[in-house]
Amino acid sequence: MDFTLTDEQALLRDSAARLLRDRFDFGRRGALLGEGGAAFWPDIAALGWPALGLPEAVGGMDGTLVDQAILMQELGRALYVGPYLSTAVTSAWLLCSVDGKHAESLLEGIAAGTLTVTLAHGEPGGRGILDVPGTKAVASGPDTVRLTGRKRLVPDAATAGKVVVTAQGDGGLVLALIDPAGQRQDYRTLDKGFVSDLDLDGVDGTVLATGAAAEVALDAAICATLTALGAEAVGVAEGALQHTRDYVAGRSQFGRRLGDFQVVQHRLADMFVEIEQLKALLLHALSVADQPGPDRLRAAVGLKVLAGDVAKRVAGDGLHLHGGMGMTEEMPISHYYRRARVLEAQYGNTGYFTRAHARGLT
Amino acid sequence: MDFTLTDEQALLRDSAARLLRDRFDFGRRGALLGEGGAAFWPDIAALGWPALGLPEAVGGMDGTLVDQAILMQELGRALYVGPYLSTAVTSAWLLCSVDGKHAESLLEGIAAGTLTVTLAHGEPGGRGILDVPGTKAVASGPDTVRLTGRKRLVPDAATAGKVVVTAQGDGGLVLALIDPAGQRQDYRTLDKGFVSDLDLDGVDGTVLATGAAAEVALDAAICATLTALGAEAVGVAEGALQHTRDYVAGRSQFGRRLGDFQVVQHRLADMFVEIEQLKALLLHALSVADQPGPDRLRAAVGLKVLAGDVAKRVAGDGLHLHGGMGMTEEMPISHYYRRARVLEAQYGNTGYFTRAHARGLT
Amino acid sequence: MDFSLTEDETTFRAEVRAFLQENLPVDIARRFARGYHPPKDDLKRWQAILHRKGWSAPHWPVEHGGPGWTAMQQFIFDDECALADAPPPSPFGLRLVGPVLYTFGSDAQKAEHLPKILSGEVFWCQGFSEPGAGSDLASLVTRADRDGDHYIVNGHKIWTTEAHFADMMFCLARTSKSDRRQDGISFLLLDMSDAGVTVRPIPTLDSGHTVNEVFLENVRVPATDLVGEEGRGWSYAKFLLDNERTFNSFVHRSRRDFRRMMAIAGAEGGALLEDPAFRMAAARVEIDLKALEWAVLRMLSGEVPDPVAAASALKLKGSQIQHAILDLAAEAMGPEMTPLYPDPEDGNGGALPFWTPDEAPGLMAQYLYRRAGTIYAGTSEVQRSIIYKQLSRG
Amino acid sequence: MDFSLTEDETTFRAEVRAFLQENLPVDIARRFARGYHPPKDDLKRWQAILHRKGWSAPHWPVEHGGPGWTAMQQFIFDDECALADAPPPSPFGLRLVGPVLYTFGSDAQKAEHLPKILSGEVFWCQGFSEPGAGSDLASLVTRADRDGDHYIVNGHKIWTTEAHFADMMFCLARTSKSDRRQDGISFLLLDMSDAGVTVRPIPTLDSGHTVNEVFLENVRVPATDLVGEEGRGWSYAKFLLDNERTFNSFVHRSRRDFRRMMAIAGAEGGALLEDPAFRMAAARVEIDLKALEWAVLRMLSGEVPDPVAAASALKLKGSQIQHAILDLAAEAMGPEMTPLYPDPEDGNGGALPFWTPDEAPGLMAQYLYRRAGTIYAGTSEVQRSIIYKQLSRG
Repeated sequence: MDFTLTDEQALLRDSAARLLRDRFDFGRRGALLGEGGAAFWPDIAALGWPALGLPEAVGGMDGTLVDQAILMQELGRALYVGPYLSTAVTSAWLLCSVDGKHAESLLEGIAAGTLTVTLAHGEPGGRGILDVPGTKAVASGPDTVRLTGRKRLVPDAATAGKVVVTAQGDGGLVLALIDPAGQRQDYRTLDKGFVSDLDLDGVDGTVLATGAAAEVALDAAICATLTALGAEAVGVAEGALQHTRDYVAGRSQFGRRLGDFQVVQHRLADMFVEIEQLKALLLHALSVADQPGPDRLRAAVGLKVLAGDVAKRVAGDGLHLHGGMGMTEEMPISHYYRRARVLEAQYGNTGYFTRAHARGLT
Repeated sequence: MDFTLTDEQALLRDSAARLLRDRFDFGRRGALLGEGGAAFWPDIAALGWPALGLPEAVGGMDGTLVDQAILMQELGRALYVGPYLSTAVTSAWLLCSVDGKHAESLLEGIAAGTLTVTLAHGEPGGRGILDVPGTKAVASGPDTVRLTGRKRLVPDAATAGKVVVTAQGDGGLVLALIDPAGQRQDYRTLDKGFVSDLDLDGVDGTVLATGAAAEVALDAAICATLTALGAEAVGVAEGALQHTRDYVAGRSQFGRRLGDFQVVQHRLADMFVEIEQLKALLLHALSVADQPGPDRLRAAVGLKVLAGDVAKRVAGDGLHLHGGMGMTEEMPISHYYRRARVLEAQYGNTGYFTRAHARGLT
Repeated sequence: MDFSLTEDETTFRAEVRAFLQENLPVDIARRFARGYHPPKDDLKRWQAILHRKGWSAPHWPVEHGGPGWTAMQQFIFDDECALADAPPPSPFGLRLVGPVLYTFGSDAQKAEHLPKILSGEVFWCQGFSEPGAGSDLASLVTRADRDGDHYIVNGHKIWTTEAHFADMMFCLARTSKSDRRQDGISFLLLDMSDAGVTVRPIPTLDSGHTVNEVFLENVRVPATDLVGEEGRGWSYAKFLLDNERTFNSFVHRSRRDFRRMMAIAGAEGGALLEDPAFRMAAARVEIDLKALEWAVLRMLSGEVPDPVAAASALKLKGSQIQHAILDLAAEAMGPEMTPLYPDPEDGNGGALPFWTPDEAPGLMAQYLYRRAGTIYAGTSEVQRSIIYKQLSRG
Repeated sequence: MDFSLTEDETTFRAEVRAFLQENLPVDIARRFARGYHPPKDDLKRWQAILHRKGWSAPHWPVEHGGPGWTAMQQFIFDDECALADAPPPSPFGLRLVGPVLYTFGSDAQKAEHLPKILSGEVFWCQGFSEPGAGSDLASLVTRADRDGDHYIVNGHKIWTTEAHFADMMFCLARTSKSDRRQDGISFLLLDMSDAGVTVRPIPTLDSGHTVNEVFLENVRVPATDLVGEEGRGWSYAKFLLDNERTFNSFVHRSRRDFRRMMAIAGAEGGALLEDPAFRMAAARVEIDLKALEWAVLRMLSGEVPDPVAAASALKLKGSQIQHAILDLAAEAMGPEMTPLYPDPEDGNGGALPFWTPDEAPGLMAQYLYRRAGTIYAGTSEVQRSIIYKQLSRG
């Protein structure tokens, strides 16, 4: 084992951090996010980040989930909002596990930075990404299905070029490709993310995969998504810790800097300890990222549990240590906290994934 | 509502505290407990404490569970070990709910301080006091049953004059009275308490109550026991806090008194907060103590949950704040901790009672 | 000890409940139940209704317009109001400045302000905190310089809840320099419509508008609006803050929130409410909440050996329990907690997403806003220090 | 990054496992599995077996008798030993004083002591803590006064684990006065059979005998038993403590304890193991434990930006996880955790109660003894202060 970053990985980390600092700094972030979900995408596409985890055959850079995790960590630290996760992680891992020309041409678009794709999987009343979809798929042509159902909290659908829908067909799970037009409502999450509801009322979709093949592809997408979220959580928590450390170093109460109070110091230390744990578990999940099977899913699920807990706790402690100032829109910590709070609940909350993990406990 | 102690109650509290300080101080405690479980009982009997909660008709003082709780609190603070709870609370409340001359004469003995009685209810593999007993009772005479089964962790049976056994008969629950002789093994608990296993291999017992009447009596005993344990936990936790406060005020590290460190101060404050909560919930349980029914049981169960948690946490924090010294037999805190740790598990642990409480949640 | 409610108290609870049923406007209750901050108009209407009944200031002495209730009656009243989703009146007039005025104010001040506080005609806000003086209030720098029969007030207040709709502000300002930071501070009443008062909203993490900055530039305050003696404002502020702390257990609101949390967990087939682990977590919080309720009753009964430490304990534990309940509610809501829902009661708020669960809007706005529970009115750290100070004496 | 175990490492694990299966005496493993402190004879026998194989000091350099393993091999070895219930060797010789001696000791000291540490012939104990110097080690007062070619040592050491069966002690004593408390301290080796050495047991809350007080009265220590330079003992002690901290994650033991906890919960029909809430709590701890395992691997790989803070984090989190696992085990045991069970392996311990569950004896002895996990080798508070110091630099 060797946990050293390769030169390329170190370069990726540093250049990502630099770009985000320069072009997506906290001052500019609000404005960029007001413009819409993909406002910052051209920058990301220009750097080739969407191609990072894709095979060379489709124009990708043949990277691994490790590379994507390095990037997600920096995106988390910068409180990035946009379709990187949904397109370059969730959809890309799904499409890479699917055979056929459709998937290939979609991957080429993603790698080129000209196409964003999202997965429409969650449904109203659903608890998380491991749920079985209730949307129905009925064959409507040699290569198409008619889809009926409701998709909820679909990330980045407003700006996506294509949407992959999960549904139940006669032969089990169906992955079908649709255009994101139609009955769609776009809205925002607490952390300024972009999500949509899709009302699928007999929409025709192109079949990407069915049955066992579809399950394999969905499993790959789920594992990659949860692991990348874990990496993002590391960045979010580290960002929250750093902002808090700097704040308490500058802020005075009762004639002393907040950072001089022992209880403040020790709380920061606890935040550090939690982050160390999360970083370590991320390594575990990455270590099995290219080995499909129950161990990979179990590692990804465990990581999501810890990521949600740690991000929520660290950002919550940071918020508290900021006192009243932390409650304002103006302070980055309030945004770290909201991102952490949403991250914990996205794709299934800590309770949901702890239950899933507990089922496999032996 | 009026939570002021009556003059009699304040007198009881003060005189109990004084007697325990004088005769059951920490230095003498070890020796007294080496002598056997009832070594301190003559002092207690002489003061009439066993008569406290009993009706005047049997020679009691017509007190209530409030009076017994006041005493239990002081017993907890003094780390008392002995048959007060098993005799004067558990057995007395059970016997007061049972008709007939047997119960009356037993109560007279208890009130006079000449008899200790214990309830043999728990069994091997059992999880707590709400379990249904597996011991069998078969009629063997007009007023007697033959008992077959195993009783585990029976408190103070080694010194008890009589034992009330719970068992299953044809008509449901049976409460039967036996002598504590026979197949018995005595041993100690971690907190120096006295317990016994009873191997009932066809022992004859006198029937005290059966069926619904037995259930009512057992319910009274359970509620009183759990509530009194809650009161004891208050005393244990307060004692642990006080010893810890005094210790950190005297002990120096890094050139400062331990009590000057903010993290130490705040941890003591948290201990105080937990105790305040427990004291308040004890009032709630006491407020319904003489009203049989599901609300009383629910209050007693909730109190046991909080009592176990608070005693364990407060004594554990106190232990930690004592540093290495806390690990020694010599320091009272190590005994508070063991008492707290046993109290949490006795009659069913926090998980057991939280499950029971959760079942009734609406 | 006597645990029984008097017959009066049982009757009283029924009376309050009946009154609320008949008089609390359903639209006000519905809006408040959502969890968003109540609009001024709701607060005003509801207080006027209470005032007509003589119930607008439960904790005030009879001579100043209070109903003459016992502490237990006040507890019952607050409890019934919370369970009926009646918005608690804005605290700044009734809970905070009112008692200061009837205790330390001049006859003229009493005559002018108390009736309008009772009736809800005049809304107040509190000008204590400043950018450099949060938990450490004594480091405030706002100045009030005497100029004839006026003070000229200059300063910058922050975290001023409801300043955007308040008519009056009570504030602390320095009237003289002193070695002891607590000295030389005065307690002034100030008209928000005065020249030189500028209110700027502080957008908060719940995406709502509740708190503000208030800039005071050469605001002329008549000397008759000084409360008590010049330079003794710190002691009046301490009196006020001690009053405030006693009432910061959040117990009534938390009882209501617990009920709402259980409703969320029971919605949609009650999947989570049937989950044994969730039930255990909820049971554990219910036990804490019951203990908190009795801790408040104990406080009201006056039977606590150390009321200062006990009040801090209530605030500390109360804010923890509040968080624990809202955390369970968020857990029960699952991924549906993540959207930024517009207030369905606010015509300008925009459309709700398709398939929004009934209980979802407002939950997270409330959740995020209540994060301040461990900060305002003395952070948890300040409370712990108060408690230790008391403990180390004992 | 490369996550794959080398082929060597996979082979190595199999080799260690096979060796343990063949060579670990079953009675030693059975005794150790109980959770009581292992008797000296077990430690001695087992270390002799390891020594014959050349495996008694995995972390020592080859030139001093180590096997030349990588950090990863050491991890695998410790892990397999824990899973096989092999008692870890007494740390005082191998983990603590050994590295000090081969780094700072004289040739004569190396030649005399290292072989006997390797073989387990000589047992050591650590004379650092004193009644007035626990976490704050620099305030120690034991004196070593030079007298010709000897030091005369006087002092009172406390918390001396295994002193009652140790042959040698390494200790800190003041050889001169100095303004800086850390100066003037020397690092001495001392024969426990010397005149003037008195060992008195400290009965601990687990009712076992592990730690002691050691009284040193005019003990004559040859000057050749001074390690390194006089007065520089503090730096050697810091070297030793830093080594110790790195290894205090308790990860291997906790993995074993987790397995035992699951066995307890699954016993008697697995009532608790089937309980969803208990399973969730266990799953949550398993996740923490897995993270801890990878945190140790990360540390071993040398890829941590701040190894000082990371080592403190491992100690802090490791002790928390250890408690959490033992708490779950106690919960699983139910009321059966309350008796003071005699060690069934100890002929003089007395009879077990009727119907004692197999897994019960030893659990609480271990539980209570391990409460010291947050205290020794730097309390959790000391670790947090170390971490903050590093953080505030970064």
